[in-house]
Amino acid sequence: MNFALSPEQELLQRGARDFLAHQWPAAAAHTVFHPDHDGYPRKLYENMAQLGWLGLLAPVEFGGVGGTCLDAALLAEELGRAAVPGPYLANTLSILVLRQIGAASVRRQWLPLLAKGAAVLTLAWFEENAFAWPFRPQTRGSIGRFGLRLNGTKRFVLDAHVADGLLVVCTIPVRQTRLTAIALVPKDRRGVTIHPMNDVDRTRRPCEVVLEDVIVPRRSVIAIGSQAEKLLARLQNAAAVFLAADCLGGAERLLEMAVEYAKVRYQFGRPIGSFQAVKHRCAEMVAQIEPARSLLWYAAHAVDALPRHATYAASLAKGHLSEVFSQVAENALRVLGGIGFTWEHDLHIWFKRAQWNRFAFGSPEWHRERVAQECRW
Amino acid sequence: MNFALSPEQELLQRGARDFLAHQWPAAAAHTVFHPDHDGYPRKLYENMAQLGWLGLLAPVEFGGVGGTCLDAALLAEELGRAAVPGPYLANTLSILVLRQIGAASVRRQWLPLLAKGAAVLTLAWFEENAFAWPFRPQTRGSIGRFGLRLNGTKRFVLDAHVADGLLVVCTIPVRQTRLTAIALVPKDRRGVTIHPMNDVDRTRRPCEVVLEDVIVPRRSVIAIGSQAEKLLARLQNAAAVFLAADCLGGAERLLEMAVEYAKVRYQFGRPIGSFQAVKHRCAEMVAQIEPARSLLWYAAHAVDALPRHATYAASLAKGHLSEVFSQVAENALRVLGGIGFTWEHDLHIWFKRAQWNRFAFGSPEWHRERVAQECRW
Amino acid sequence: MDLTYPPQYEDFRREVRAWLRRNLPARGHGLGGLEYDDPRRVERAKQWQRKLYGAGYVAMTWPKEYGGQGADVLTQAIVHEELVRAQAPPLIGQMGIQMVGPTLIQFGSEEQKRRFLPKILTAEEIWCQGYSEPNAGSDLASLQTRAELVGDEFIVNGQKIWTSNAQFADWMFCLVRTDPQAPKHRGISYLLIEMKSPGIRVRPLVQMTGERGFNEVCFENVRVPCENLVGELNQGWQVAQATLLHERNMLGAATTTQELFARLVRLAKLCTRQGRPAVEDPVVRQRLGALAMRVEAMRFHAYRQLTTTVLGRPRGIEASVNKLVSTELNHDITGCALDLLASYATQTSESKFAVDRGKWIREFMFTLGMIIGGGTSEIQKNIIAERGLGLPREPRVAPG
Amino acid sequence: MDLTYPPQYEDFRREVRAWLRRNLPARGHGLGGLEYDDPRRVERAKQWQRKLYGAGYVAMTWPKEYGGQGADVLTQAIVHEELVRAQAPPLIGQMGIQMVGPTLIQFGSEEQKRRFLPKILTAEEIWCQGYSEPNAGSDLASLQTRAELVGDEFIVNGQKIWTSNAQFADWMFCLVRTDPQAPKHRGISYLLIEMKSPGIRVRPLVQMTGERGFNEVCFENVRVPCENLVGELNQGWQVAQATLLHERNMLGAATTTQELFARLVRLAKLCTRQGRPAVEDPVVRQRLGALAMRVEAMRFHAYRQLTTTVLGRPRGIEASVNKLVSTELNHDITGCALDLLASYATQTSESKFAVDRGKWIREFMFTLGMIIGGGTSEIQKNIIAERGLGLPREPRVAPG
Repeated sequence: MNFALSPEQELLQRGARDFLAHQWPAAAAHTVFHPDHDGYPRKLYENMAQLGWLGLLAPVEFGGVGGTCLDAALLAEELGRAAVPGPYLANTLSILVLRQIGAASVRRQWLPLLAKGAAVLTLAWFEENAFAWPFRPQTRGSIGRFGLRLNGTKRFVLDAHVADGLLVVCTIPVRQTRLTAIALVPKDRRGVTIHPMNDVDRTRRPCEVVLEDVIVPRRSVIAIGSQAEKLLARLQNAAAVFLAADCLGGAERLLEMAVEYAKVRYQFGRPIGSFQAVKHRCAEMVAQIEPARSLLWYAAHAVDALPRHATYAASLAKGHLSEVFSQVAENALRVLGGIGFTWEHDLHIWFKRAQWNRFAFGSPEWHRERVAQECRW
Repeated sequence: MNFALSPEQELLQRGARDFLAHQWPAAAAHTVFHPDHDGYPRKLYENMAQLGWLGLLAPVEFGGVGGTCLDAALLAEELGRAAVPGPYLANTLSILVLRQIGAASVRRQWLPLLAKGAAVLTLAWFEENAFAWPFRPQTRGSIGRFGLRLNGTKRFVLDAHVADGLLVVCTIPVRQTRLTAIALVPKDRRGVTIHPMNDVDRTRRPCEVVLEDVIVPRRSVIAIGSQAEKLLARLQNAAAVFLAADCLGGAERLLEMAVEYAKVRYQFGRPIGSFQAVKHRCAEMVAQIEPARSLLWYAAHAVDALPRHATYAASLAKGHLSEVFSQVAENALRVLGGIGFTWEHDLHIWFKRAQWNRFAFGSPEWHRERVAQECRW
Repeated sequence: MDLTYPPQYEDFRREVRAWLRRNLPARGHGLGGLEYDDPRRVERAKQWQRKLYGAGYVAMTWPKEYGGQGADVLTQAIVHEELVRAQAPPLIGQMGIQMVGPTLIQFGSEEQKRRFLPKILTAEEIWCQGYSEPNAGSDLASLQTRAELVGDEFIVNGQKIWTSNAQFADWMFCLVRTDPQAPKHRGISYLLIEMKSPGIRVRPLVQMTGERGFNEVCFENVRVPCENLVGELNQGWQVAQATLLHERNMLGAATTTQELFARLVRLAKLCTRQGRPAVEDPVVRQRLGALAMRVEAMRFHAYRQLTTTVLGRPRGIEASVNKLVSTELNHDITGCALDLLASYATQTSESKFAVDRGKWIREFMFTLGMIIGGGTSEIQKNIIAERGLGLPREPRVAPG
Repeated sequence: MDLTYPPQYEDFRREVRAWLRRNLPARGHGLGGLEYDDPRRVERAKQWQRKLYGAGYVAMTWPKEYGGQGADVLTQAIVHEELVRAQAPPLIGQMGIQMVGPTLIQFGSEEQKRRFLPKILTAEEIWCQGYSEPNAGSDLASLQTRAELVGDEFIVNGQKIWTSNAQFADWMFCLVRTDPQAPKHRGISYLLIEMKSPGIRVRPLVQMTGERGFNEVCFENVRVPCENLVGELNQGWQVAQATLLHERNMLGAATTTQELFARLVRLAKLCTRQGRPAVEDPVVRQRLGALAMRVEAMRFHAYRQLTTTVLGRPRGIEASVNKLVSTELNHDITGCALDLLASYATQTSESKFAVDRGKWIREFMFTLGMIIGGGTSEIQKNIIAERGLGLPREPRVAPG
């Protein structure tokens, strides 16, 4: 029984916090709200790659660190705390796919690139229904003379506009039925069109990807049937945990903002933090955040090591932490008042991230229902 | 457009408040928690009868006042404020039944008695499923040589232990089908057994009534078929409104208690009401109670005068006010702290009444769903 | 109790409705209160108010001699209700009509009334409010903008913030400190300042929604003739308080909330869950039902207050209850909408994937701004508890 | 991160479980903490603690020389977990074991340790807590019960309230004012008072649940030998604070909450809605799901704290977070149960119509009492904000 981070994990987290405080201060996060910014701060990503963060989950033989989901969640928490934009999540989830497939050539080709930040891969997974599982893709592949032909419309594809390749979830006809498959599609392939899905959270860049008679070689299918489905199920849990971690980091950042302000803002001759209306609001945030952190650790650990509990734990964590993050965002704004409502202030960056996080990879409501199902209620 | 009480209504309400402050102070309400008290303070009821309250809804020609449901709701609010026990609600609902039926002899026999408080009638309406509508009674009547034979088990029959008669909701076979009917059964009839349903709210006395081969004359059926069903539907709305009014009165009383205490209780050298934790809690109660009062007035008025809106309005009012009452009860206890948690203090009387009110005649959840249905969502 | 309007009022309502059908600017009129950046929009908004005024529908309760109709509250309420129902654009002269106008009617000199009131109605002169300062938000009475009486002029120095519409307003009604020695509530005066005066600098602030609307306004030796003082010198706090208690158009607010809720219900019918309309989901129904109860409570509460106003009874702390209840409720309605939209909730108005043109997320933020602005929910609770319930104020702070 | 226990601990857990199977008092044992009115029940409760102590399962972390086992925190945690899982009756000597015992170990003289600690474990001496007073609740430090040192005795006068178990306790650990001139936190001492002392009067208070348990305790010239002072004179506040920071058996609390929640789920399977188990109703599932998240967060938070204790890291404000979170959560669980039971929710234990013997409504009230007692949620929030976040305290009140 040792429910604590290892010294290495604590080091990773502390290091990430320090690094991002310097390399990605709030002022940097503001820049992605400029209309011309593509949401991918390459310089930052180069440094992140050097620190091994981009390859955290990639196997060592491909230039990665071979870390655990708990490691990645701790890093995700810090990225959330700093509101880091860009394809970190897209890449990390892609690595989780690639590290579990059989096709050695694909692994050899892509994993080192991803680990060193020299390429971006993203999952073209969801469609009109967004993050609603159980998910039957409408995107269809058919095998013909020239290879695999893909047709369909993908939505909420993270950072597709800066990606080099797409991991397209589709169905492929096999005998009488259609099997779920994942196909790797280079983005510059003819028939691939990308539309941005403008989100108020400019630190995130979901896209629509339309596939019209896109043709790729047959060997682009990197997983099929039950293998693909198991992989996606696992991915879903990992994504939920990473999002939950991001929520935790964001909530902490907002709490800090609120507390700092409450100490220095004077009204009625006193710091506003001496008024119980403000003081208790801040205390409630603490009382929400601290137990939620423990829940997140458990969920990340479950994804790593307790497969039978992973779905349950991931839903607990994502459902709860995204709710906590939205509530903390709301409360922080109430503490900051007018100043927090301005574009100039940092708060809105996290406030908007909280809204995106709330729904991405399953809303609180959706996860509560999934908890009920996992408990066989 | 005149959304206000008439001078007479204001007089009724103010009069009732003054009268009950003297005739039924909290000390009196405490007495019904004595194990031997039957929950029917007859002396109080004699005075209430003299004031015309018991016959408020009875037609003038039967010794009543011929009042409206809004009048009765205003009175119910005051009874709630004073936590008056006894068969007021049972009688009032029975009067609403009797004043709408055809059988002149029954009306002549019972209405004057009810109006002067010389008899108690109660509705034996619900069964195991409590207040869950739509409601198909399982209690069955059959017409035989000796009259109507009744078999079944009724629950949540208010004050049956002190009633003289029961208005039993049952089904009666007519041709191929069974019709809903209401039969008046004297309580001393053979085969009627009454079991108290001990409730933490000792100001209310629901009972179970078991009917085993109870035989009454055929003319005991005072309403049948669609007439009975319409009558019960209307009754349901009226009951919901009276309960909502009771909630309003109770919530006001608790708010007063909390505010009084917050002014005189000193901690840390200040009245606790000067701390925002307490102060804002009290303000929130006001902000809940005041708009809810307007909603109640509307609902009572709708039951009187806007039949197409009555169900919608009654559900809005009961659902909302019972929720407000429970929340106010919770908040008042938090303001009062330890002292409010004792048996000696008045608070628990209303706290428990709030719990009973929450569920009687439909829970908040049930009414929310009914609002949805009425809106055809 | 009577929820019907007398026949002449119903006739009037039909008249208003017919007029609106003919005269309402087309949808997407771009006349929303916070989109006045563009001078052409400001001009169009002024035209709209002028048109409405021409029809006799603006500030109907004001005395005839100052351009009003001397109408009763019910008539005015009907107009408010119909304007909201028709989704008419807000009035650009709102601040003048609701805030400074009634103040002048109550406290202004005859000259002030004649000079200012008519142009408020015709939108010839647009007003903004100079109350908040960087260090005087919730604690408004600690404001520091100074006005020194020199000769027959006040010399104003200081800074105001969160000033809506300052970028195009012609006048500001402003609270300034005229006696720095007096206790803080007793050294404030209520001044009318022409925005074209030399020494005024307006800096727009962008809100978290990305929209402009708020401004910082700086005063550097701005000269204001002493005739522009409203009420007595150093009595400005009392003047401003009285305005806050003026009729707050509760019915308009309630109708706005009803419309917002109606839009939510439409959204719930449009969105799907597991392939069925969301409105059929029991969880959604519970939430809508609970909101409906609060929406309807607010509506009938408005009727009650309307009646109270008609009957001339005291209003008490109702303005605070209304502000608290309505802003929190509006925000909760928008929060429910986000949950219905789920992953599409955060799509902006520029996105082709946005539902209802991205309004819900914008209003989710905007309604939170309304909770914060104009006296936060906490300030309203203080008022309700202290003035309404007689709970003790915060004790004075011991020095040191 | 490792959620398994080392093999020797798992062996130990099996041992505890087996022992409990053999020795647990029968259900309906009447040993609930608040039902000790009957002297026979008190006796049976003492027997139960003695038995448990005999097996080596009480206060295992205490040093061996005072009757403990010198065991590690993990071992103790396993016992706590198993006791809750087995629904074992609470220990009648709880206050001694959790509060005064650890205080004596930290601050007591050698004589005090030898004199008192062993009898705490064997339930030979039952302790109660004399902290709150009628005018010192949330503001505990303003307590007024006086103790004057006269010769080698303290003479105690005053009144305590909300004293659980005073009706049968043998000893009270008590905060008394020994220097009325000093600032309020600095004139308090921590005293051990024998309940049989002449001049003590105990008056039981009935709770809103109808149960006894709390008492008022009056002191009239009660003589207490000065050896019964714990720590230094006038240092009682620091002594008491240190005890509050002692391990609060978070795992026990988390396990209790888990058990309560498991009972709620069973109830949801039992109750019906529209003829189907309530647990199938989407609205109920949402509510259970939301509670499950909080319950599990608390559980893993307890594991985290357990690990922190094992590793000897600082605990900080966790006691306050735990108290706030666990009591509010327990209350919300019972509130959900009432909604499931609907009209049957309020049936008392005497009613044959009661589900689960009327426990839910009793616990709904009881859990609200737990929110209020032992430092209200508001007090915990003050502590979290002031000590944890460094937010400023309430300013001192200006005189007058």
